[in-house]
Parts: sequence; C-alpha cells; structure tokens
Amino acid sequence: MDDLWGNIDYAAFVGLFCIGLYVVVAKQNLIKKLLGLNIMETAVFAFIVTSGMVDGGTAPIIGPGATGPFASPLPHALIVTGIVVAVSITALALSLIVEIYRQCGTLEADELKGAE
Amino acid sequence: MSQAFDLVMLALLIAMALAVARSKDLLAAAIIFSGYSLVMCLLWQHRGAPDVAMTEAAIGAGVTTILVLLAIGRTRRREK
Amino acid sequence: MSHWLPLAAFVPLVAGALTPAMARGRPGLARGWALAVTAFCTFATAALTRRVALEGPFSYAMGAWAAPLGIELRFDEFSAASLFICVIMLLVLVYSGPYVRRALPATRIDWYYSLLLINLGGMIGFVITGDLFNLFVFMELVAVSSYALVAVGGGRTAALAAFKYLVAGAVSSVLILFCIGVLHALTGSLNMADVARRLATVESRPPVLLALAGLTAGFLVKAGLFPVHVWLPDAHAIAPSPINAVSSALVVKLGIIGLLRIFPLFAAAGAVSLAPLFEALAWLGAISVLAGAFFALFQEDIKLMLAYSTISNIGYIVLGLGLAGELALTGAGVHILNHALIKATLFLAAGAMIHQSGHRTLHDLRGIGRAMPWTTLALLIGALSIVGLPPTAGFPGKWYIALGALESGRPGFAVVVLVGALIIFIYFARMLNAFYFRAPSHKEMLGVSEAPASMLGPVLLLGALCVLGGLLTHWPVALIAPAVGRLAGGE
Amino acid sequence: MKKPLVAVTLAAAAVPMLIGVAALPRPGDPTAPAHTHVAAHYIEAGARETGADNRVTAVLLNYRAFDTFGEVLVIFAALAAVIAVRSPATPGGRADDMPGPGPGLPISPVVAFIIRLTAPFIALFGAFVIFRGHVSPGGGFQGGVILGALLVLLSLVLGRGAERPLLAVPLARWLQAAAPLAFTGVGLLGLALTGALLGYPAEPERHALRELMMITLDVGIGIGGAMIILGLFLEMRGD
Repeated sequence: MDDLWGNIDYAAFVGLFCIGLYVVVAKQNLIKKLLGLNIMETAVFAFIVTSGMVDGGTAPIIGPGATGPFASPLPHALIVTGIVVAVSITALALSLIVEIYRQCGTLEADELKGAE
Repeated sequence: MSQAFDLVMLALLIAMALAVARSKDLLAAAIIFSGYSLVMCLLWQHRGAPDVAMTEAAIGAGVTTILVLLAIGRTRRREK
Repeated sequence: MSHWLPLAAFVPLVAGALTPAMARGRPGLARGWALAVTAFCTFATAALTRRVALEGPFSYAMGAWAAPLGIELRFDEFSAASLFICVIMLLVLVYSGPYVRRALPATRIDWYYSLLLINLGGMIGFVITGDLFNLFVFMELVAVSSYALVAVGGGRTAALAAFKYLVAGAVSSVLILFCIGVLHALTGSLNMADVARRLATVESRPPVLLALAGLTAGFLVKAGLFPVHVWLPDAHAIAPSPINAVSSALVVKLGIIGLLRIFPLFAAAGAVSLAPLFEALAWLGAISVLAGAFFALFQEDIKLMLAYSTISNIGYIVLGLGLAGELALTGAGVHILNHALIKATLFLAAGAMIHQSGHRTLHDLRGIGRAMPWTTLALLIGALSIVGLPPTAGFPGKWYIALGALESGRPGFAVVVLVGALIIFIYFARMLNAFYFRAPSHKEMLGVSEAPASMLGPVLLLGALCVLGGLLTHWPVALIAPAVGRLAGGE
Repeated sequence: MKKPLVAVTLAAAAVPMLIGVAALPRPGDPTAPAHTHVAAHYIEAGARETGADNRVTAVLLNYRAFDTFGEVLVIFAALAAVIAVRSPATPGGRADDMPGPGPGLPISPVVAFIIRLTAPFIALFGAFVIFRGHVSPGGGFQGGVILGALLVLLSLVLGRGAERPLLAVPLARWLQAAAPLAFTGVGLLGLALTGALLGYPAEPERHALRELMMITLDVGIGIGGAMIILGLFLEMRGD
C-alpha cells in the first residue's frame, strides 16, 4: 500500500475515472451520461499531465536564461490534442441528444428503450 | 505546502465529480462540471502545464459548458 | 523515401475538409470529387502494397524527425489492408450516388461525402501509423465520422443508435488513451517499435499487465466482440446501407488491427506473458462465433441479421488470434480481408433490395429473387461465402483457423468453427427459401425492378470478388506470411 | 444497467487500475523514463531544432505535427457531423419545432453596446495568443477559441439567423477548412524544401522562414478553430 500512497495523485484520478464510468453506466439521462464521459476523459488527461510533471519543475517554456528542471512537454502536447478531441465528441453527442429529444420526447435511456 | 495544495485540489475534484453524479438538476450538474474543469486547470497550471490549463479553461470549461447549456435549453432541465 | 505513404492518409483528409466548400450543394460534384480522391488513394495503396510484397516493411519519418522523436509511419504486411479499404470505399462511393439521392435530405449530401472521405483517411492513417498516440488520433477521426454517418439518414431510431455507438466507442477510446498514458509513463516513448524495445527492460509487472489488458479490452469493444457488442447491431442495421457496408466490413476491423498492433509491443516484455491472454481471446472468440450466429437466426430484419453475423465473424477472427499458431493467425489475417469483401457484398445487395422494394424483413421480401435476379444472386453468393463453403472467400479463413485449432491440439475449437458455419447455413437456407421459393407477401413485389447500374455494378463486382477471393487465396496468404511469422515467433 | 452489474463493472475497472498505477514511477521523479528519454531531447535540443521557446508548441507543430493535423480534422469532422445530423430534412424547413432559446433571442441594447465596444480588444487578445504561441503559453487552438467566442458574441449582435449570417456561407465553408489548408500549404512547402512532408528547413539562415511556417499553421488553426466553434454554436442554437 505504500506505493499507492506515493502515487496518491494517480489513485485520485483513477477514482475520478470510476466516478465518470459509474455515471455513464448507471445513470439513465443521456446528458448525464455525457457529463460522466467528460469526467472520465478529464481524469485521464489529468493522469497523463501528471505523469509529465517533475519535482520543483516549471513550465517547459525555455527562453534564454531559464533554469530547470522543466516538466516534460510531450504529455502536454498530447493532452492539448486530447481536449480538442473530447470537445468534438461532446458536440456531436449533444446534437444527437437534441435530435433524440425532438423525435422521442425524452432523454431517459429506460424510457427510450420502450419507445424503440 | 505544495503537497497540501495538491491534496486539497484532488479532494475538491472528487467532491465535485460526486456532486455532478448526484445532482438531479442537469443545469446545476453542467455548472458544477464547468467548475470541475476550472479546478483541473488550476491543478495543471500548478504542475507546470500552462498550455494545457489554458486549453482546458477555454475548451473544457468554456465551449463544452456552453454547448451543454444550449442542449439543455432545447431539451429539458430535470433528470428523472 | 516514398511520399505515397503519408499522402495516402493526408490527401483524403484534406479533400474531406474541402468537400463542402467545393461542392456547395451539387451532389454530383461532391461524389466525383470523392471518387477521384479515393481512386488516388487506391493507386497509392496499391503501389505501397506492391512494395511491401517485394521488399518487406518500410517506414516514413514525418517531418524528417527520426523515430522516437517524431511520428513514424510504418507500412507492413497488415497495412496492405488499406488497399482493401480503398477498393471497398470506391465501390461504396459509386453505389452511394443513386442511393443518397433518395435516402438522404439534399442538404446533407455534401457533408455525407465529406465525412466518408474523413472516414477513409482516418482508416488509412490508422493502419499505416507506427506511433501509439497517432493511432489514437486516427481512431478518433474514424470514430467521430462513423458516429455521424450512422445518424445521417435521420429517422426515429438512428440518432439513438448513433448515441449508443458513441458512448461505447468513447468509453473504449478513453480506456485506450489511459493505457497509452501508462505505457508512456513506463517507457517515455510513444513510437511502437521503441516502446516494444523499452518495455523489454521494464521490471514492474502490474502496470504492463494493466496496459495490455486495457488496450485489449478497448480494442475488443471497438471490434464488437460478443459480450461488449451491444452497440453494434443497431448501429449497423439502422444506418444507410452504404454506411453499413463501410462500418461492418471495415470499421470494426480496425479494432482487430489495433490488437495486431499492440501485441508486438508486449511480445518482448519480460514482465508479462501473452499466453493467458491468448487463451482468453480464444474462448471469447469461440463464444462470440456461436452467440452471434445464434442471435442472427432469430432476426427477421435482413440488415439486423447481417449485423449479428458480423459479431459471429469477428469471433472467428479473434479465435484465430487467440489460437496464435501460424496457421490460425494466417486464417485470422485472411478472414479480416475476405470478410470485408463478403460483408460489403451482403450489405450493398441487401441495401439495393430495400432501396428498390421498400421492405426489409425476410417475410416482406419474399419473391424478390424473380424481381431482382442479379442482386439476389450476388446476395446469395455473399451468403454462401459467409457460411464458408468452398470455393468462396469465406472458406479459406475458417479452414485455416480450424486447421490451427487442430494443430495446437484444441479440436474443440475446430468443432466451434464448424458448428458456427452450420448455424449460419440455416439462415442462408432461410434467405434462399424466402427469395426464390415462397409466394410474394406483397403483390407489387413482382413489379420491382433491378437497381440502377451504378448500384448494381458494385454489387455484382463484389459478388465476383467473393468468388475470386476464394480462388486466389494464396496471394493474401503469401503477402501476410512474413508478418504472421513475426507475430507467431515473437511470443 | 442492473445494480450488481454496475458494481462488477466498476470493480473490474477500479481494482486493476489501482494496482497498476500504484507500481508506476512516482509522479515528479526526475529519473522516470518519461523525463529521461524523448522529453529530455525536446527540452535540451528543442530550441535549436525548432526555434520555439515553448516546447509544447515545438512538439505540437514540429515533432508531432501529424497528430495536430489529425486533431484539426477531428474538430472539422465534429462540425460536419453536427451539420449532417441537424440540418433540416427538407430544404428551407427547420429541423426544429421545439421551444428553446432559438434565433429570436433578444439581446439588450446595453449588452450589445458592450459587445461592440470590447470586440476589438478581444480580437487583439486572440491574435496575441495565436502569434505568441511559440514563446509563451498559448497557440492556435487557445487563440482560436478566444476568436470563436468573439464571433459567437458578434453573431448575437450583428447576425440575424439563417437569412443574414455573419459571414457569407461560401466564405464560411472555406474558412472552416482553414486549418487543413494551412497544413497542406506548409506540409507541401516542407516537402519541397526538406524532402519530407511537414518538414521544416533546419539551416540557420532559414530561421525566419521556419518561424513563418509555424505562424502560418497557428493562424490557420486559429481561424479554422474559431469558425468551427461559431458553426457548432449556431447549429446547436438552431440557426
């Protein structure tokens, strides 16, 4: 268990991931499911950003005379990309949600199952 | 000090995620989610990732929330 | 360096983004543009496939940044799937012309072609990249465009089916991204070859195991294997028929190709052994073969039946991967390609029937064999192939997988291959009976005519390919032999 | 889903993940592989090889430009997807008959005045974030979102629904594809100069050109991103 305490950050992000997963699988409302999905995504982003940090480090913006240590820029670049991907999925999902509501008049998964 | 700041942030994040999960009011859930994203930004800024923090503030907390609010406006606000 | 490699993914993506601006509501122009771009990609991937057959795998450093620093594109024998992707996409585009004119609102047609080109570029990028995060980005490109294409036809259930697909796809994507993050934290690299090298010296076992399990689970969801298939039937049955062909024949295969890409990462890792995972995959595949075929039996809707048969066939491929011997892997590899041909034939032919007659259940389609003889013939060739009768394209894959099962001393799995084929034969017989031997349920059925030439042409061509694919199996087998050897030898 | 199934799913996710992450290198450990391998090279040689002080920009636009190319297409695909799903089934007709803050949303004159007053400053700030992206935090995406927010505000004040859009539709379609176009131009120029797609000239005397290429990409990403965000907003609002 010592390891887990040392990596308490990672454990917290796993916790957030699981809260998001819980919302996705257990909640019936589609908008709620989408928020859960976003929580999962953000948790994974946080995990990857954290894997790039370094003790006493600063941002990897290295002008003349800047002194280290610096956080790793690679995870940051990945997550900038990841955030844009996440918003794309969210936008598409929301347009589907509005369509579903227009056609079926409800956003609860259990009621939609009956409406099919 | 830094350690304590991190722990407070992490606890806050988990509390906010749980609040999103529990809230029956979708509008409130969306606003709390926006706050969750902003806390995430602070955490990342603190961990030397200003670029990511800026992107998350603009896109995760800003654009996502606005789109969710528009969708709630066109559907319904309460979860059953 | 061969610039065909990056351009094969780059060109269709840019062209897809330009389609709405160029076409501006002229569907003929949008389709011509998409056809021209896809023809370019077909030539490019054909040239690349020829080169890989002659010289073996080769790489391209994007932006001239050497491998672990920049993104490496790597064209190996499995990347030759991109040629199949282009050919099927070309036929789907030809078929789409008359189809979308009736099935889609006019305002959406530009965007339909735009999304199809982005889908194509994403799939090509996915199979040619040698970088883990780049793989994720292309996977998401394919995913976003596929979700939208499922819903593009409109209608009551389409948006719901697309949303279900989106949730399943997004959860698996997040899981895959998490595992890529774990691998990055362990090795500091994202290049696949470099990660494989550096994982060999990683000692702590749990994270490596986590990454392996998570990536496998994520890609299995994308592939639509049995217990995690719930999103697949609706998404594949409700979408417009050309889209069914793309998603069932090609998009789900990306999950399998993803598996083929990640197993070599762990092959050299001392911390984990792949054997238990392969055992699990073989069982999951076998269950999926039977469950998919079983559910397909009870479907009245012809497209839903085909969707369940996709689950069954993905099961065959995963079973082949799990058996992991050289014969079984050859079978899996061949079946990836041949099932793409077969499923495209089936969905396009069924789509033509539904398009012409307006009916979609076996009961309503009775007697269509006399009204649309050529389309029905192509559909039945496809159905024979999916059963796996020689000399059609479905036979060699299943034959090699069964042989692989016997070779590794698991005759039980060979029986599963056979039983699966027998169940599928029952629904083939049901179709045959309905189309030819029953009196039409609707009188107007006899007045239905064949689809226009640009729909019938691709259907017949694919039907012919289903036979040719069975006769010319030695080509793909010879092509993928080196890759299979590496995969089987690397354990 | 049934409650026991939810519990099993969550446990199946949580337990392996916790065990797995517990054995990862401690976050912040400077000797972890995440810092000693590729990242060390980016930090040490990034300025020389790319000319960007901000190493995140160096990775996004140089080392891993192909990822960024894919990403701009993902967000373009999102716009295409939203339009394809939401556009009216009959030409001219609205897909929508639901109540909601539709096109007729009234804007108070005071708000309109404030938006007009602050617009130039927001635009300036957005441009600053885009152009300074290689030396300070920010870049195409972040600046693009700021410009996109500005366009959304302006469309509330100046545009009036589908009849009078802020920008003519043909122009808007080209601008939405600005980022892929910028990548095409810069990528092919790189191909001509260096022999590799998306390559940058490395010779010291061509640093100005290299910087220009990066700024072109950032501007393309910014304009394209802003237009796409405006498009998403308008589609979701129901214009």
